[in-house]
Amino acid sequence: MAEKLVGVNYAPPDLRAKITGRARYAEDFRAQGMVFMKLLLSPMPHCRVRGVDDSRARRVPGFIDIMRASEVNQPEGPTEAMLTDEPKYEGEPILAVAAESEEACAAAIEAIELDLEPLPFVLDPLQGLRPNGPNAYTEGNQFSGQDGWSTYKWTDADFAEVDAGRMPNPANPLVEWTKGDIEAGFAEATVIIEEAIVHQSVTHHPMEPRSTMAYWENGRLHAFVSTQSAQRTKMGMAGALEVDPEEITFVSEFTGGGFGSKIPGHTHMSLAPLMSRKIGRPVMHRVTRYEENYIGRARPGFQAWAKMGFRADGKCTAIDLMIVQDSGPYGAGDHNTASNIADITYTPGNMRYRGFPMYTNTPPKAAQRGPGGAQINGMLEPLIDQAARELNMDRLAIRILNAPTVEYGMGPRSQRMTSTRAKEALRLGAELFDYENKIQLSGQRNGSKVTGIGLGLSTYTAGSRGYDGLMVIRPDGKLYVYQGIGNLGTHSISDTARPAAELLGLNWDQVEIIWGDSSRGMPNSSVQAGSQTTHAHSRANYAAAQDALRKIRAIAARQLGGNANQYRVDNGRVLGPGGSMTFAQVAQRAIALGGEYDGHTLPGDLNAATVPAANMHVGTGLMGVARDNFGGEGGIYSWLAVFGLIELDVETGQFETKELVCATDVGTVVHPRSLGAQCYGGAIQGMGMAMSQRWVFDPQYGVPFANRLYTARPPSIMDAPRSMAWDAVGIPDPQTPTGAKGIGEPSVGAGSAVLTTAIADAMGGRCLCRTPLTPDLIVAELEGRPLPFGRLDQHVG
Amino acid sequence: MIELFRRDQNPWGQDILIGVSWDLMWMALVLAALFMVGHAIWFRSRAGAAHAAPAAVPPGTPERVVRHTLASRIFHWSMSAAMLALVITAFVPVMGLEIPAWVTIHWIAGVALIAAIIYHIIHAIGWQDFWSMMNFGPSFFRDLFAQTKHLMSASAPEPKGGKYPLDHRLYHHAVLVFSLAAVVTGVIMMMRIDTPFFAHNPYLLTDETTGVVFAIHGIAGVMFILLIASHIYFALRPDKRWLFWSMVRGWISRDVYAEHFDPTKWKATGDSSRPGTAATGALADASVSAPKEDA
Amino acid sequence: MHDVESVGVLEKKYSRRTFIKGVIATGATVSSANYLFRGPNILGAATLQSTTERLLTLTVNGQERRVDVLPNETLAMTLRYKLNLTGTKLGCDRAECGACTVLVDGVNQYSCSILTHQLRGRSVTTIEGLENADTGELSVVQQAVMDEGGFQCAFCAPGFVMSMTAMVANNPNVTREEARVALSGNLCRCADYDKILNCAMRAAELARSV
Amino acid sequence: MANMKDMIPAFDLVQPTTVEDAVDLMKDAGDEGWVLAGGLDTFDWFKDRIKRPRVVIDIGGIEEMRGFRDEAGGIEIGAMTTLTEVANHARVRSEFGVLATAAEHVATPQIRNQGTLGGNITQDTRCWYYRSGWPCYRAGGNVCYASAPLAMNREHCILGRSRCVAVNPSDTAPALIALDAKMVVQSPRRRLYDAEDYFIGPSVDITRMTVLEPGDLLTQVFVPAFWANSNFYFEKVRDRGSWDFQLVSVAAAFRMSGSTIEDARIAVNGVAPYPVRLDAVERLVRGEAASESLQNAAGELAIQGTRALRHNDYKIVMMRNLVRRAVRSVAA
Repeated sequence: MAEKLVGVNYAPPDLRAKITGRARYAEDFRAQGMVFMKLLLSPMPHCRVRGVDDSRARRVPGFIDIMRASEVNQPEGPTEAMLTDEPKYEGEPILAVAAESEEACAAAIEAIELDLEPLPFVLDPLQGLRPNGPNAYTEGNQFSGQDGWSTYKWTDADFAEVDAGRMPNPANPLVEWTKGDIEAGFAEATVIIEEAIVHQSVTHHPMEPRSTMAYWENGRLHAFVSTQSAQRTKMGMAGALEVDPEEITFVSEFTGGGFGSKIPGHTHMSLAPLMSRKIGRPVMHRVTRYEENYIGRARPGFQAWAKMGFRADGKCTAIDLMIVQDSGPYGAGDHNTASNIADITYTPGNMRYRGFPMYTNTPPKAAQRGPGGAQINGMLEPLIDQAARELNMDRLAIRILNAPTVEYGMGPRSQRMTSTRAKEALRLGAELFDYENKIQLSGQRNGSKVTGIGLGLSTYTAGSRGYDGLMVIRPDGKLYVYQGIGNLGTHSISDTARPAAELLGLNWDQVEIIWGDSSRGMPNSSVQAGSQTTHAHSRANYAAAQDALRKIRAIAARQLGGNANQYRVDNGRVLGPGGSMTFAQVAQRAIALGGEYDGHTLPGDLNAATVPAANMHVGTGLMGVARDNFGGEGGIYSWLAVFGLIELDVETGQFETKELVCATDVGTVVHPRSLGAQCYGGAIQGMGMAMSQRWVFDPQYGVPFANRLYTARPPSIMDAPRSMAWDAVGIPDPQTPTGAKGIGEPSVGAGSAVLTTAIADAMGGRCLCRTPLTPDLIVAELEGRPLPFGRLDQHVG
Repeated sequence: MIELFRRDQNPWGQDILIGVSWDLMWMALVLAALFMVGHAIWFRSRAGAAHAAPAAVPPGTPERVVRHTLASRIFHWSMSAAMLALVITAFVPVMGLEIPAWVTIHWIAGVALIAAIIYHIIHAIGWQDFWSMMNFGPSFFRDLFAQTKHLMSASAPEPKGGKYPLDHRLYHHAVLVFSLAAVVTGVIMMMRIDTPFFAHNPYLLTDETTGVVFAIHGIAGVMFILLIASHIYFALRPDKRWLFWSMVRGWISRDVYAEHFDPTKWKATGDSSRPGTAATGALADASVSAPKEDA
Repeated sequence: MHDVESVGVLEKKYSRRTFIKGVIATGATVSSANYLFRGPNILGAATLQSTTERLLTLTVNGQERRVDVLPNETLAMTLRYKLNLTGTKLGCDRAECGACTVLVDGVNQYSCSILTHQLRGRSVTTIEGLENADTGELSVVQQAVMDEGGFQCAFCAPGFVMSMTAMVANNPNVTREEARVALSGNLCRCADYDKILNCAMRAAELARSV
Repeated sequence: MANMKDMIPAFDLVQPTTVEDAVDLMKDAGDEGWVLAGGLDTFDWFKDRIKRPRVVIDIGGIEEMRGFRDEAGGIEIGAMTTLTEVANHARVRSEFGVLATAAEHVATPQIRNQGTLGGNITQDTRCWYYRSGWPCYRAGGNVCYASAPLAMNREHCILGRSRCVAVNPSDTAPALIALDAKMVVQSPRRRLYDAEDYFIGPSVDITRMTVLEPGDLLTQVFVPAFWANSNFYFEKVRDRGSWDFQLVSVAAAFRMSGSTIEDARIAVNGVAPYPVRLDAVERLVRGEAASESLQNAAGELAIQGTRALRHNDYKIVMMRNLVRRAVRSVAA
């Protein structure tokens, strides 16, 4: 029997390279004659470049050339360009300089004299809504493709409500949806909880800054890129450079994290190729951490009001949610997702959502692991506890009661899910955490330390459908799986091949994963985001494996006689009534047969992008290639229930997370260790958001100060929980052949929730309802000191 | 190369003025020293120069002619103390010698100076010969001409003036201009530090305007190095020492009055509050008349 | 003799009192010879030649490497761009992430925050130097990571592995809590800290059994 | 001139091997010189291209500035001794535990492996306005950005402000004050400073954190035996368990006679531009037992005269609580 691959731990095939220094990330590539490129970043949060005097720069020894905004595509409306003459945030790239060395780049950039006209800027989106508040763009603060720019403001009366601590009722919300009857919902409620909420923006700060190296050779671009996705990023780069994708050799073997900031690559990855084309030399664009802070994206912050009604039995009957979102200069969609996730997590049946995405002159926002969901789960969970407290209900019971089943439809269109095991996850987690006993410790004081129990529920998308799988069994008897997805550390490149390999009855050492280099063939793939990949590409590879299996059996039947269906595969052999063949023999046979067997003919429904990839391997062995036609209906969402115990020191406001327990619904578990790592890692990221990571601007000059790691404060190993445990419900998703869903996203909101609820619990139920919950805020609250800033102020700390 | 101003980049990378260069302080000190040495040499070279004969003293001129009332002396000395404190706290730290809490001393001295100035203005307008000091009419230019002539030519005697001779008036006006400049800019600067008077706010003015304010304050301060140095120099010079004593005691002797003043322009009065002035000791008289002998 | 020329700017600036021409002229002997000469002792006179001759011999992963190094060059830059040892990563270049951690005489340090010229006479070990060059055998720490399936994106991994290497060398009986402290100078944004600690404990276990 | 960061501008490097030569080189270099010790503060300035010395004097090769020397009256620690060495040194651990503990709380292991005791106490403030290269008072300009009405000053001072509101970031400084250590400064004249006098506030010189002027070199730290084996307390409150500077820290030494505090030295950091010795609190607790009322009185006395900026009111209560806890540590 071949080994079992699904649900079994293994060392990913790229691990050895990662710990011996052989793994090459974008900045590790070199080319003959390589020169460097650096960016000149805007010193002002909003300005117009009136003039650039580069005469002194051009005399710097080693200087090669400058690239200006006029040389790159300038899209209309609030869309990011690679370089701009009207920077919308402090740190936006104005121009790029190439020189023989980085030192020369730096010296040349310093020698450039800029003539800048400062323009009004807005940092706090709520300030931008004030009647005479500043706008992020000179043209206004709202943009639509049809009507162009306009200006949207609230009234003084609205702000009187805001200033009085109430939810305002502004006219013409920018986004609005309702479901059910919200009035009736609140009328039915015994308890109504209403809070104003602030969630800060958080820079992604993946470990690897988004460096790029590029050169052109005989009209062909060779690009070495830091990106989450691979094949899709290649397509994006081809679009940005207006070249044929097949004229790009795209390399992204390893990526040092992205968390949503490098999904289809990123805007500035195309600068090195452009500069290289301009100067005819290989160009290394080494992005520094400082630059990463600016061009590296951030999660949008929220200023929100939530009103939730609960029946006497604890059932949530209505949610009225309103979010003002810091969209940065180029927009973000988090708030919409947040509204849907609030609905699906607490199943009120009656809900109104009003959204106000506001452009600001702060670094650009983008999806960050659980975008929208992480913010809203982290911020609403303490409100659930407030309701439980007022109703004198158990905190777990109220969550189980309100958690959805598969019957509940999400959002205004009541979208149904393929599977929903939220209640099961909560029960599993409670068992693992020993909730019954641990909850007794809540509020217990030991010296200056108080125990707080945190719990929360979080969900996010976990799959997508319709991509292509490509694999070849070569005459060496091994299965070569060609992956078009990226390799940002989630182990998807190998995890998604395991169900396929298992289907083909192969041991893991008979499987080779090919990834990260488009010259070796990348089938049409999903972007590596939204926790889609485990679902999407275990399906796509499964489809390709089914195709391969069909062909193997057909060849066996042809060769050995009998009915193809009577043949089975095991240990790299196909066996059946006529005897057996090795895969090596099958591969040779496939090459001899040609046609569909070795890829000479391809299925007609393949994506156009897969065809060239498949063509690279025509005739090399038995090809399994197929589109994921498994179909399915409804959204694919995974769930994470989280439990935690903290000890809060009431004299210092510091706390230590003693325990963390994650229980997840991800359908079938493909790779347990990796799943656990996703649960913990995401949770700790969420905890970092809740407790330390920040986003601070000087209001006078609009300049961010949390612009490096020690001021941005991502969580360190000392901040991680002292003990951690996880488990999975393990009920397969019925709509996917592998049963597996993704998990990356929901863990972030869960981690945030476990701290926001635990801290509130340790503080006797008081919800500060803002993040990050740093020692200063906690100790000030405990000592009854006034908040040093406005209740809804953003970007402070 | 001496730099006149200090410039820097504001947080947006724009070039801004932040104040005067401290090279100017050293320059002022050097200039003050050069002036003193130059003046001493010049004065010696004019040893045999013409002198106007002592004026005929009108009958009834008291033995002790009151030159500075107690009120104006109090003003003068309190202002001097404030000025000295200001200049010392301003420049000594720049020279590298530490004065703990110099900013606090500086602004308190500044406030004292402002108080003294306000007192002085009221007192001058209400009780002193304000208009003779502020006279910029034809006589001012006549005096200016005569004084210039005296400086240019050894044969032209120093013209005699009223109570406030031209050089005193010019000095006063210079002090007035620079102290007002220093005070006005100083008050604006106080908004950037912790004082009981203002809510601290560095952003009331733009970066560039702030730089101009600091530069004016700095220029005024540097000018005070020159003014104070020359003032002390003259006060200590033997030929002018009577002036110093007059600011200490308030009066000058009849002889000094006759020698240095034109009784038609300044009608001498005695100290009505002290009828016995004539009986003051000989030592004082000797001191007062000493310049005459030296000269 | 290339005395005055090779001394360049420094010669003019400090006058001959502060260094020794003989040392500079003899080049290769400088690092050991400076104690032999009278007058002010300057460690590594090659530094004094920095404006012209910057060749330096570094011991990296047990090998002597001759390399041309600027006075203002950090070890991370020398490793990555001069010696092509790209396993050492630059995550922040500010001693704030630990991805660039290497061993200097067995002690873990941030290679982004040390000048290469400060390493004269010292031995540097990078991630590339852990594997047995002849047998390909992994070090105990590397083996532990393989056993435990450590790391996600692994951009931090070289740094963590170097810190773990120093840690197990110092104390193979390390507790999980001590390991946490020993590794607290390395940041993992994937926050795979639990698995990293598993690797650390496994590494200590392997180290004890060696 | 456009903004650029992350590349160290060129400089000449000199590597003296004796204190005498170092001081000599420093004198020659004058304002254009820069002393490189552990480099953690230095490279930050260099990489931000804000400080651009022409000459860097690397004192890492001066053996006489490294290590420990047992002396009759105490222990002398070379300024270039690394923080790891300080934290691990047997005698420091056993007799002057507060210093070892403070050294253990500095940043991260790698920083402690490289950072030196001298560098830790002599380092510059981390006020982010100042460190961003803004022309503030401390940088020779004419404004304090951090104390503007809406400025971000959560990590700034509550005591000792004088135009500048920055704080001293050192962990070991308060411990050395609690131990009544002496700083040995060579320039080339050799001077001794009491630890608390080594640090100066902006009212004395707004551009410096310590008495060191260009040409001065801190060579040794002498820890007298007087406070050896006292009851020590050290605590540092910070946002993250690693890397971060203190929000507020406290270091204290108590000489006990039974349950009575015979003598005490207490210092806090993170609250002023210099580490603050709490003489008044020391006087208060002397001769008393560390009862709850004494703990509270000590805390209240400690925060007298504090004044918050917009965002740092919390430091007042944090400082009070830490002083309380320090006294509580010797409660019966």
